[in-house]
Amino acid sequence: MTPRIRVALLALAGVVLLPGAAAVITGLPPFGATIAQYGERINAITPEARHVANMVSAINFDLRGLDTLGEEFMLLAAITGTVVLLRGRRGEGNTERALRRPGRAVIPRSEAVVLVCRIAGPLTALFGLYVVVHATVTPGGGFQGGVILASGTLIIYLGEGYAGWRDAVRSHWLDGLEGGGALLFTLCGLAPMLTGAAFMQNIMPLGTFRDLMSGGLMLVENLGVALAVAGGFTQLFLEFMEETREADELDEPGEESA
Amino acid sequence: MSVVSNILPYAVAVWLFGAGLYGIATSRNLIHLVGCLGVCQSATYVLLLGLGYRWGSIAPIFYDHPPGTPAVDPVMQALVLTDIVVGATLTALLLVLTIQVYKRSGSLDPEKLRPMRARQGSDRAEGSDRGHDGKRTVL
Amino acid sequence: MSAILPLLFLLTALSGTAVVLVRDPTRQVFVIAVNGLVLTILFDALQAPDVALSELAVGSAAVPLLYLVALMAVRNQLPGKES
Amino acid sequence: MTLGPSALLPLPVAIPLVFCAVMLATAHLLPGRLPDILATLAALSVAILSGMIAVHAADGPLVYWFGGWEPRDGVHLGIGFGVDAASGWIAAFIGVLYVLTFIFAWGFFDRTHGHFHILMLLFLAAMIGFCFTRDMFNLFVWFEVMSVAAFALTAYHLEKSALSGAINFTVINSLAGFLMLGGIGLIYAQTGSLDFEGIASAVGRGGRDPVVAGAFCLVATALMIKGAIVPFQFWLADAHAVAPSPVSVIFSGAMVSLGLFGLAKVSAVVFAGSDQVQHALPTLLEGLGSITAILGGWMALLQRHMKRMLAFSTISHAGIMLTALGALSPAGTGGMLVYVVGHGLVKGALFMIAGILLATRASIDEIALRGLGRGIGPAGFAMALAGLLLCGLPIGVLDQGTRLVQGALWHQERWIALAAGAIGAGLTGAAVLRATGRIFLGLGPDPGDEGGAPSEDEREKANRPLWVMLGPCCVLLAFDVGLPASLIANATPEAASAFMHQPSVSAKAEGPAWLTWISVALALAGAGYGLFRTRLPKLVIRPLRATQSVPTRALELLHSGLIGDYAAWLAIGVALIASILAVS
Repeated sequence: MTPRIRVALLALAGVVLLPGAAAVITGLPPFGATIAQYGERINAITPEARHVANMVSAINFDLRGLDTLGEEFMLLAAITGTVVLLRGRRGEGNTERALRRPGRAVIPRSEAVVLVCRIAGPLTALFGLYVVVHATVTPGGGFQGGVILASGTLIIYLGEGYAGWRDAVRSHWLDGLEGGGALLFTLCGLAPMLTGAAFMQNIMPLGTFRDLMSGGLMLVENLGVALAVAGGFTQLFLEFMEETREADELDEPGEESA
Repeated sequence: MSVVSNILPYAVAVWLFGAGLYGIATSRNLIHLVGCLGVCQSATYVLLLGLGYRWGSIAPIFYDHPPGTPAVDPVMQALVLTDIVVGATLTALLLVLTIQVYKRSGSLDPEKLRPMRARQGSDRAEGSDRGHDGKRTVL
Repeated sequence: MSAILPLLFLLTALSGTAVVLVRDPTRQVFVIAVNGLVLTILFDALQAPDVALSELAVGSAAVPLLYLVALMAVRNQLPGKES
Repeated sequence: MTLGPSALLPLPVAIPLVFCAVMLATAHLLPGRLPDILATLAALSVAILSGMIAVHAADGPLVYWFGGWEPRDGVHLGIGFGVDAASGWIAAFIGVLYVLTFIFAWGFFDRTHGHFHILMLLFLAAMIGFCFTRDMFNLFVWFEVMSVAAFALTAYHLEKSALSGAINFTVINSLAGFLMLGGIGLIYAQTGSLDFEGIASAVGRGGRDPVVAGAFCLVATALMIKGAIVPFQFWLADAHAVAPSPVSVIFSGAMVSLGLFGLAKVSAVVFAGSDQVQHALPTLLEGLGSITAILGGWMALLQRHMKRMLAFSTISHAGIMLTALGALSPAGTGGMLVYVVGHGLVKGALFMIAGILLATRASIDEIALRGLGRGIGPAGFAMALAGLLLCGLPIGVLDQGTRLVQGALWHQERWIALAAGAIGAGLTGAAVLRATGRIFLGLGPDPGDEGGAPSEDEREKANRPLWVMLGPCCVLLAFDVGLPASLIANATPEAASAFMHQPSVSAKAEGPAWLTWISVALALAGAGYGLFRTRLPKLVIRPLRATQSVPTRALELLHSGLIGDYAAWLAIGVALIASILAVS
């Protein structure tokens, strides 16, 4: 099929679908007019029932915690898949140390860059932690904070160079973080069952409304998500970065011993 | 104005999906194609959050406002959060596949990648899987 | 308020279209990052700060970074050299 | 609070997840065979638990509310699992399939620190969640987990064709996910609920509503993409043919039919109250299903790459399942559910045989393998049996499903669907039998040089003992042939009614016995023609050739392998479904 026929087919489908889409859009409630009963109900009862201020976190970790469990393992599947697909070529042996880039001079970093990175790194980590622990009161949570934490480790890369980064970040530890976080989350689901409650039922003390320590079991689940996401995304970055390395190494097979 | 703003978010969602699909159908570079897929996905974000919005409501976080203040739909936001994770995982996986495809075939053009089709030199046994040869011998 | 939201929606449509139309991946990466930012602003205006924060971290930082690294990996590679 | 058998419901999902997390956290510590053992144990426990759940669910559907969030004042607050007997048995079947696949794959993936097993277990957990859930968005979450695990597994071999197949698979199925999410957003905004029952009651009250129809269009498209229905079938052959054999077993045996299982559930439960949807369904499902059945069978016959041939046969059988759904009756749906199990058993066995050939003969090309299968006679016998079962040999679970489906269609006088199903089954059977004859008996013309040498690239882990691979395959076939027919016949009508949330009807009809024999005859004739064509007089061959060449050429052109084409067909498919919905 030539691209022209393809676009013609798409256009044809578009023309056929247009009246349908128009009917659906006009059948929907006008934008901003009303919200669904389910959401309204959650806004009404959750602050009292679970002592948390952030409804989105309450849904993610309590009311619809199973979705988040699935989401966490989706992330785990994607990262495991990435590792398998990228390492399959490199071989497992190469993953432990940084591959070098022979033939390219390492540009010495200026003192200023190193200094800035040494300040920015901990600050980013601090911000990530802040976002993680405030899950139940303000916007943010384990997922967002975890991604920020993982990005923070990249600042080590900027400041200390690739080898320094690889020294600080070990693949095994990341596996442990990722798997451990996911395990913690799953156990948060299973543990309440031992007491006769439902899967993921919030049986811990709920704390005070608007307090950092509010939400009971949600706090543990949030921690699990943060660990899994921070470990997972760092692993992702690491595997991707390694890919740019290997390319150079293969350009000059003579120095493969690196 | 009001008629436009009543349906605008939904129309934008439809537009984004269509644009992304057009990009996928005509893309000549796999990395570009992954970007287009991201556009298709952003259509779902816009649609869901548009459906969950209500004029004059606060964010569903009762920190500065007391519980009971009209707030927008938190469920839609939770759904979009999950959706964003889906998007990140898909992008990562597709980019990995793209990198590996490039290493294998030296090309990023989807038009040149035909799974199980063209003769692939040493990669495959003599005689292609493609129909014309296959038909003569198989059927 | 009521004027800002429609404008933001239009901007989203525009930046999304731009991602499709910029066909050179090296430039597309930046458009993708901008698109992520626009979405972040839109989400914030739609009273979804949680989603906006995720989109900021993922859509305009982590994902464009992955694109950049992928581009680097592809560019560093001599095509077809590895068997 | 929730004690009793309902308390079992979260376990088949949670147990594989715990195994995954532990295996990942300790990935580098795990010694050699431990991942194999752990994964098999996890799958076994899932199978047993699901079986127990299914037994308990026979008295009435089990419901479980996560987090203890039971509905209050008619509003469903949390996520629920709702399991009827049929869903439970399907989950148990999936568990058994995984156990046997893990045994088949014993030692297949040596140096991967258990990563393969982690992905497979996630895949398993997602499938069980997909079967059990009664929440629209949760369905989407498991749908996506399933997809993501599948994408990574497809490309496992990292060959060029594996990678491009995986890319096509990923892009098309991602689009499916987006469409599904869009549909869920629409239906949620319109009905204010995400729970199946909540949506169903709101839909029932609503009357004719374009939003509901639009939501159904999007969700149905997504599930049909998973189920590889024409015109969304293109990704399947690309992906199934290149995935590692143990993964292909799961893909064809469970994943594709689960898409249709989801469609059955959604259309029978969630959208039961929408007259517009219910009026459109028979035309839609019968039409698309019939085309799919015949197209898949025809394409299967044209392949010489065995896994690709099996992949197209899966498409054909997915079409037959869809026509069964089109009957919209408990009889048809019950037949379809039995068919899912039977087809999974037989097709899983066939993919295992393909894996055995890859491992011991280092090729998957039918022509190149001619006569090379003589050393592994038992595999040939199993393959012949599987081929016969596939086209309708009247024994076993698959045959029982076929009869139920045909009975339902016969009752409603859907001759097109009946004919398409018989022809599709016959064609796929012909393809398998022809390959059996050529590979294991050395029949057919000598290809000479054209066969070519087997390539090292395709070899799959040769150093495994034959019995480890052949054993699970034979167990699958034994399950298909040996499961007592009376058990299924007694349980099916009630299970199907409970599955569709309809009052149970006892009357069940079977199709005429000669119909399955037609398929068998067609398969034998097709296989014979493929193998002994050269011995037939020219007078017969020439007109036959002429009728083949044009449609064949056209079909080959359509299956171009280009992702852009697939995207265009996807749009056409959505438009088609939307127009059928619009006119009904």
